[in-house]
Amino acid sequence: MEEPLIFEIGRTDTTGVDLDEPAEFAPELGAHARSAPIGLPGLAEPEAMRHYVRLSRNNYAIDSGLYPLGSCTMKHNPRLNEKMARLPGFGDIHPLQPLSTVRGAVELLAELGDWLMELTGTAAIALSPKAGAHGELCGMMAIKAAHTAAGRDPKIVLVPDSAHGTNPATAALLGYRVVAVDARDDGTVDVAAVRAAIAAHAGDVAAIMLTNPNTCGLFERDIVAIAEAIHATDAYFYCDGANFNAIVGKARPGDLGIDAMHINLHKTFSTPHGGGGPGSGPVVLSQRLAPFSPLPFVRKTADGPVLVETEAGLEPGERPFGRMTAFHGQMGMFVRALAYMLSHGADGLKQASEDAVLNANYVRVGLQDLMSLPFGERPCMHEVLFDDTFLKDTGVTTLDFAKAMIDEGYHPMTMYFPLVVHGAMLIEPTESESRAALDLFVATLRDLVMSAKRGETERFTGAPYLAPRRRLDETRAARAPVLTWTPPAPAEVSPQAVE
Amino acid sequence: MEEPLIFEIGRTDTTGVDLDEPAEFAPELGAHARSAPIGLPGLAEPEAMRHYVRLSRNNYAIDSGLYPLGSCTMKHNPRLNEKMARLPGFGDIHPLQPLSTVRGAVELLAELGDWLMELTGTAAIALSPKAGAHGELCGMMAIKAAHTAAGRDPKIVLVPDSAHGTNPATAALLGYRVVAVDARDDGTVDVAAVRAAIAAHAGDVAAIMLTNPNTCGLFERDIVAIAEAIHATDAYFYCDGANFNAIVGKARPGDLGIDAMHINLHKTFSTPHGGGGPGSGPVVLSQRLAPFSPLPFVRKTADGPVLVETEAGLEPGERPFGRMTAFHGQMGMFVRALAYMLSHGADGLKQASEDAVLNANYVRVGLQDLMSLPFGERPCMHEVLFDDTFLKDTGVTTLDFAKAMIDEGYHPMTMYFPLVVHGAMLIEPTESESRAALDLFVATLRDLVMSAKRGETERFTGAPYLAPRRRLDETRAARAPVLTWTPPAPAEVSPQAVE
Amino acid sequence: MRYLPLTDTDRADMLARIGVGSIDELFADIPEAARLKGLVDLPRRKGELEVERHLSRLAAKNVAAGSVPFFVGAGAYRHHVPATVDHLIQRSEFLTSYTPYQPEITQGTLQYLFEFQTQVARLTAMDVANASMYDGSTGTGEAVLMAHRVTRRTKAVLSGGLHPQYRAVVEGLSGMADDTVVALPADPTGTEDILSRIDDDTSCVVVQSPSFYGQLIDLKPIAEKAHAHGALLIAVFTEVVSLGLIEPPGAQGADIVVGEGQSLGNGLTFGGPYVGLFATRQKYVRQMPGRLCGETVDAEGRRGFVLTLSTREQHIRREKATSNICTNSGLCALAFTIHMTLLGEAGLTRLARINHANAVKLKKLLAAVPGVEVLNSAFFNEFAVALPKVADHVVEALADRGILAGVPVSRLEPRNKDLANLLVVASTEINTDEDRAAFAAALREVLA
Amino acid sequence: MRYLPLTDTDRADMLARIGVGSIDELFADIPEAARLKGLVDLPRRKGELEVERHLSRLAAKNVAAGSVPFFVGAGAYRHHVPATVDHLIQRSEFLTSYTPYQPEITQGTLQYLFEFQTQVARLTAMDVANASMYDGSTGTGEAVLMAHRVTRRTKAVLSGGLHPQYRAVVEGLSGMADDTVVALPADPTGTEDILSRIDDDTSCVVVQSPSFYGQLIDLKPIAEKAHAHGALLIAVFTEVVSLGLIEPPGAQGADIVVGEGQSLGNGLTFGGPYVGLFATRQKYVRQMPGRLCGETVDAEGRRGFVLTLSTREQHIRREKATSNICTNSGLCALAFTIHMTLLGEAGLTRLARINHANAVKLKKLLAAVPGVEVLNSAFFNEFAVALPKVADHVVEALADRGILAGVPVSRLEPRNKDLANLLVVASTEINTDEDRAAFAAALREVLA
Repeated sequence: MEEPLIFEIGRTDTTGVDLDEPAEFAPELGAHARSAPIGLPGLAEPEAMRHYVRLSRNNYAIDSGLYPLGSCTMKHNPRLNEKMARLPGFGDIHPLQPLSTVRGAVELLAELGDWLMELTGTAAIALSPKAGAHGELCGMMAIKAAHTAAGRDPKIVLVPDSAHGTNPATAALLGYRVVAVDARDDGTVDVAAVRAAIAAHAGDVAAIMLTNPNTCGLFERDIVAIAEAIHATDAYFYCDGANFNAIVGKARPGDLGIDAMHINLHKTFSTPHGGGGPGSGPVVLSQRLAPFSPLPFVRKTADGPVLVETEAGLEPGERPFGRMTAFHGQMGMFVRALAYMLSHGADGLKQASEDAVLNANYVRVGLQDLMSLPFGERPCMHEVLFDDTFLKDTGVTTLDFAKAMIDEGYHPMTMYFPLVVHGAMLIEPTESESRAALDLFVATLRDLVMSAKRGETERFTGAPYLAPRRRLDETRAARAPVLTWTPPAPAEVSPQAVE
Repeated sequence: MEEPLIFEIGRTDTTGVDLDEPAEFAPELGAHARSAPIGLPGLAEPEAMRHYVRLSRNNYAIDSGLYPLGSCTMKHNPRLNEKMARLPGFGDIHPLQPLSTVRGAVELLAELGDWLMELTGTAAIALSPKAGAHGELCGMMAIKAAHTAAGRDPKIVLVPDSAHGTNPATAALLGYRVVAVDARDDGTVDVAAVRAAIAAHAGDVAAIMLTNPNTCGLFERDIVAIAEAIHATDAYFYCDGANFNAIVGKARPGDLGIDAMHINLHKTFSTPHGGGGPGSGPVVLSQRLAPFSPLPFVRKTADGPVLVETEAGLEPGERPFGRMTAFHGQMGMFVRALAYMLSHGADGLKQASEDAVLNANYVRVGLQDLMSLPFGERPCMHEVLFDDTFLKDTGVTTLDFAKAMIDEGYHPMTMYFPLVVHGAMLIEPTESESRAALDLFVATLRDLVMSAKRGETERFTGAPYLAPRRRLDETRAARAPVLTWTPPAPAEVSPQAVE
Repeated sequence: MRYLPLTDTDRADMLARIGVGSIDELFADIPEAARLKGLVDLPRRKGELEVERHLSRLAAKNVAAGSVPFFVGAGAYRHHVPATVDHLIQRSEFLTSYTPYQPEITQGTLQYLFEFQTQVARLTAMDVANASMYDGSTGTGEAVLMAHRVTRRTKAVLSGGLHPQYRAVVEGLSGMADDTVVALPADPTGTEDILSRIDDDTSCVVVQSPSFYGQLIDLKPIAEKAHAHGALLIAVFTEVVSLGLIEPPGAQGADIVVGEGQSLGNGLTFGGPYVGLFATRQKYVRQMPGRLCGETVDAEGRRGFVLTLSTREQHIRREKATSNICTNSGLCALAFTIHMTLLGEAGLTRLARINHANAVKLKKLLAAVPGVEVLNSAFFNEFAVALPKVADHVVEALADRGILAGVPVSRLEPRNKDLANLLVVASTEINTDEDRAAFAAALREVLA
Repeated sequence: MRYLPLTDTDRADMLARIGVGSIDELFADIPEAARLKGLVDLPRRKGELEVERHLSRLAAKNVAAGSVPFFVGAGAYRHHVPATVDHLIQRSEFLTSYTPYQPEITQGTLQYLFEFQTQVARLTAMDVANASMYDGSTGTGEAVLMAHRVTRRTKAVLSGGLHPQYRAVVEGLSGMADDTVVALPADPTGTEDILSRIDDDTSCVVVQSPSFYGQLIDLKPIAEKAHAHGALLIAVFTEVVSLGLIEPPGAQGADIVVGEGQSLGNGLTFGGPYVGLFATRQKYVRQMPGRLCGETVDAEGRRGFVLTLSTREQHIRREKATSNICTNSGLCALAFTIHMTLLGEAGLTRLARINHANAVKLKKLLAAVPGVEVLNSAFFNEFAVALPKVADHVVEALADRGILAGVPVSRLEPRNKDLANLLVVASTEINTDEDRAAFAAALREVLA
């Protein structure tokens, strides 16, 4: 059944909420009262329920199937965490009610921070960033503030081509010039290239932004040497923590020399993706960057943790660069992430990383004879990257292959990212999948590969056939964007048809 | 995707619950320790989540579509009610914790009872019955107790053929002999037939069990005369309240002369059907039957309502016939039903009945020219009954027609019930449907009728085509019942195949 | 009204289409005198916020079990239910679906019922189980009626260890049907002589283990004696978690097993809704009450499930049905099944061990309180203690100290003065050492 | 571990299949020295019950807004959210779905985003809206950057009525990018002379109405002056319910409208996650930040929705993107849209009238307290009062009396001593007459 838009079924005089008109209404709005209707349709509660339930049934979800989106980490979202976030003591407290009435909330911020700093081996944390990219911005702002404080004004940020798009975008937002550093044939960054770039821009390098494990699913094995080179030129090492989930409990980024790293709580610590957000991107900082951590932050005192909200509350040595957002960050996500960490514990978090890596390698060996590994048959971390060499001469593209997966009941893997290999397919099964689920997934992909090689092209080029929609015309959408609903033009009516 | 059974995917050593072995374990079980494994598979939490989410997606639900099951009343289930039932003060209290610690719960029982007695115009209520049929049993037990108390022992219960099967089954359970009373051509009970039956079994009639509005969707217009005839022979009038939802706020059964009536809270007051339960079937009682109301009951006192649980607590005139169940009834359903009643109020409940009747008649007039009304084109109550005359010579049965509705995105109506018309189709849209939803439903059914008349037989006889399953073989299921899963017999293996 | 999609315009248009002048014309069959002219004498509609306020005020007058040290059992048990369970049972497709009479579009419900039946059969070591009863007590009543059908006899013998309210349910039903019930006196220690009460008129013997008082009972000799006289053994339990640790009734010769399933997946909710478990031998399946889900195939040969053997049921057989039961406890059965699936055998047996270990700890603590005597030699997570004072008063005094200490037997057996000082206490996995220590200390204080 | 389906047997088998001897071989690229040998210094895993205990203990140390008379606003508002909203956003298919990059199997998300965009555009009377920002404050920062791109200028003028933390966000971002920010002094009464600060270098003027202090501001003259100088007007609001009653920014000439959408569908949750609303004129759409959902057709010509104009975004344009933003606030946007759909225009406008009426009632009560002065001439559901004492202390004293009374301006503007006695208070539909009377009485007491 097709489900219309609310604008096509709702009416502005229908409401699904029972409210009584105020007994007295003597407005004090000055001359500001609304002068025209809004045009917002309403639905009675049963209609609204059905509308959104039906919409939901057109969505794929981790709860209903394997979701192997590389670098996006679609893992199980425990409902315990949802329950905890909805405790009135967390869900129903105002960010600006007296601090004496939110002591438990501040304790939670402190406890979450302690876990994240211990897991990353770092000295400070900024909890407030609202998402991963916001965390990147926060980390790079701390770096810029540190340079400014030291009287420096370097202009260059080094970013490898395999980076997420947010990395260069963030650097650019702060006025930095982005310089690419090359990767080696094995998919990792070449420390020599880093040194060369530093030399080429002597004294003008502010930072390097590196994802580790990188977006090819590989651990940057020269990371310590890279950090040393960066530090030697008074620059900072920003690590994109999107893939931190591969190494939690196995290694600590702080021990590897990073100065700042955001943590996507939704990727590593299972807060739900929610169809595209909300995220949460706390940033851990090295000792060198700690003083610049933005407001608000939690200060540990003998009387317990204290929330520092303004510059008036600072103590010597605290030099926050400013504020990333109103209020204190994504509390709802903090509760969920802490519930996840408490549930796993030190042992469970390590096991989860190991299982994530084990599952990815299991998929790798299950497919590597039929699909093509751009960097050879070597172990990967939590995700395995294939390129489209294996589709050569089949008439099937990465996009086609991905869409055909939909008809087999799977969400496609990440496609065409990273940019450094041709027709990339980045598969991250996560630790949430059972061996049986992986076996079925591998068997299905093997079948698809054989089908492509047999020349059953239309199975791919026309896919998906079994989804709520066939392939959608994205070009048309972008050419003359229709971003809001407008009523259809009244049909031409002949005079006779008018009653 | 096909979803296997947990027995096919789970393992007895897998668990989705983290529990630590007790530090000390010195059992005091005597000789009663279990001696053999149980054979219960477990699933990790992500696997369990996916399994049950996938199963759910094979279900039709009121939240996803119109569910026109006559006499079953699939109306909107407000989530406010779910939220209220889960308040710890209701959801997390034990039935036997001290009464001093559950005063609010007892107040709720009293308040719910007051609403139901006021809406029905009755003098007493037994809240504890667990479902509608259990309520029938309760009401009939009260009637039997009243006869016994009066030194009578009548053996006959009058039941019209249009009754729900539970009515004769209940009477039989208590040792009564069921005697049918005929209906008139217009689908309602003939008061003359009642009088004749009473005369034929002079002094031996214990009660009549009548559904009103009846299962043909008609109000028993001679109900007062029937009640008078029954009362004149010292018998009682049991009313099956399954269809009370048609007349809430429009008429009170007590005013019509009934002595006992169960109320299906899930039908009339929107507690969710939950795939077949739990139900809740409080029974209202007339003044004559009030003394016999079973334990426990709520007694109003100057200090507030008191829960009377045992015979030791009785006061003069209270003569409960016994106890229907352990504890106090379906508290979880009581909270939901009261939330529903508070939300509607006297005005909303009346409006809901009117809308239910209006919607049913709107469907009736939308279809009566194409489908066949067994009792003519007269107004119905909350449900409209068609028979299969309109399918004559099409090769399509009521069952086929119902199954074809599935392919159009609808749950079928109630089929082959009541038994008094041929190939019955009983449609109850409920007040939860919008006019637009009814228009679409009527249009769809009209299209199906035309299709049947055009001879497109295979659209019906093979239906459903688009459901998770095609038509299921019920005969096979009943012939050699497979009621539990057993592991498949090991395949014969040749010696070579054994590693 | 937020739940009613029709607007006044709709209503007017629809009445016109129907061809009546007013809504009341559609209600014309109601006798004029009985038609309500205005509104019933009840409050007008309320918004969500007001309803929440009203009900929250009532809820706040109750002491939630989770807010205090809690040791109340006696037929309903507080266990920790994983958050996943409550999330899943609230899925629209489970919550707002009807009885699966149209199997093609209710395979979700049918498949979990099939899983439920298999889990219950395995837990109890019986051949078959039904798709659930209302609860344990009504299930026990149905079991006795079923035994009468099977044996064509009408006398039931009830152990003195049976939950008193279960006994009352059986007595009520049997009394009305003119059947005979022989109920033995209260038996806190499990030492009654039930064997001598079984004779050739006996249809069934009903024995609960763990008993209402917590005592574990050896069912084998009772089954043997019953079978020797052509009678059936109906084994009852109220704490299904016990089956993770103790010998199942099916392995002891029971013919029908009835239990309360609330402990798994379902909260306390003041006594309902709960879920009755009902299992029996293959040979009696056609005498079973309640819904049954069975395996079959569809027109394309794919496995599927349907409600089956409905010729036993009231909607087909009417007055000849095996029971008048119609509803089962579907959603509670789903909660049970999901919780059971999360636990698996490994989790259930561990949960049972924790429960037992906690009860043993509590027993030691309470037994050390002067004047307190523990009555049971073998128990699971619950036992009876004799106090030197009237138990009812002690429980109230402990409640005033913020401890919910158990059930005074006099609450259910007020007329038996011998039981006035007895208290039944339970300790599940929810209790901490601190909870138990607080209980023992407060009891010491109250008894001093 | 309950979340990990692999067993030790699986792990061993899988390692063998992979062809490595141990899991650590797969981590061999990590420099030996940095590899953790044992476990990090953190607690071991906990069962659900223990996690619940731990977190419930923390939660219990906070005073939930719903448990007391509550008048705190200043950028986040407590409204009643229908139970349906929270139920629906927890549907697995919404909660556990990713960004809809594969539109064929995420039409559910895409369609509600399209509904959301349309609702926001209509509420604000603008042409287009995006699929949401993190929140109002970061949205305001993005709006300023967008204005710079449109005007190719770099000076933003901020009204003194802008939420101080929004101002801080803009200042932080602009400061880092070497742009200019002219922030006017705090303006509780809405009487600042902002027109004179607009010149030909001005990229944008940022004005909040209702202001942080609750004052309604006439945006028309500001828009006219801004446009005359080639600058944009960015209109900000933190209370979206106000748009049910007051003239929308789009009707007053705003070029970009940014707002906090938390009030509809979303709880307080200590400040996040919230949902930023972002709307603009059609002509600026390609300079907008954030995700956009657009209508299109599929291969069979059926209407469908996709994320579109992604050439503005970082994953395509990288350092040339309009923003580094990647995530939106999808689930919060869904909550907003469902709540808005339940309200409809009839409900929203009534809700707005109730809010305003309640604030007017509160204003009268507080103004009658000796020494208290209400500063605003025109307001929606929030206003500023000058107290005869330091507001911070008064609020603490009221909190001790169980009343959460509003936000002392000094909490956000601690260095401006002129503001030390100012308090911002809000009254929404959740407040009863009793709540307000209790507030006024307690205030009278504290000030006496």
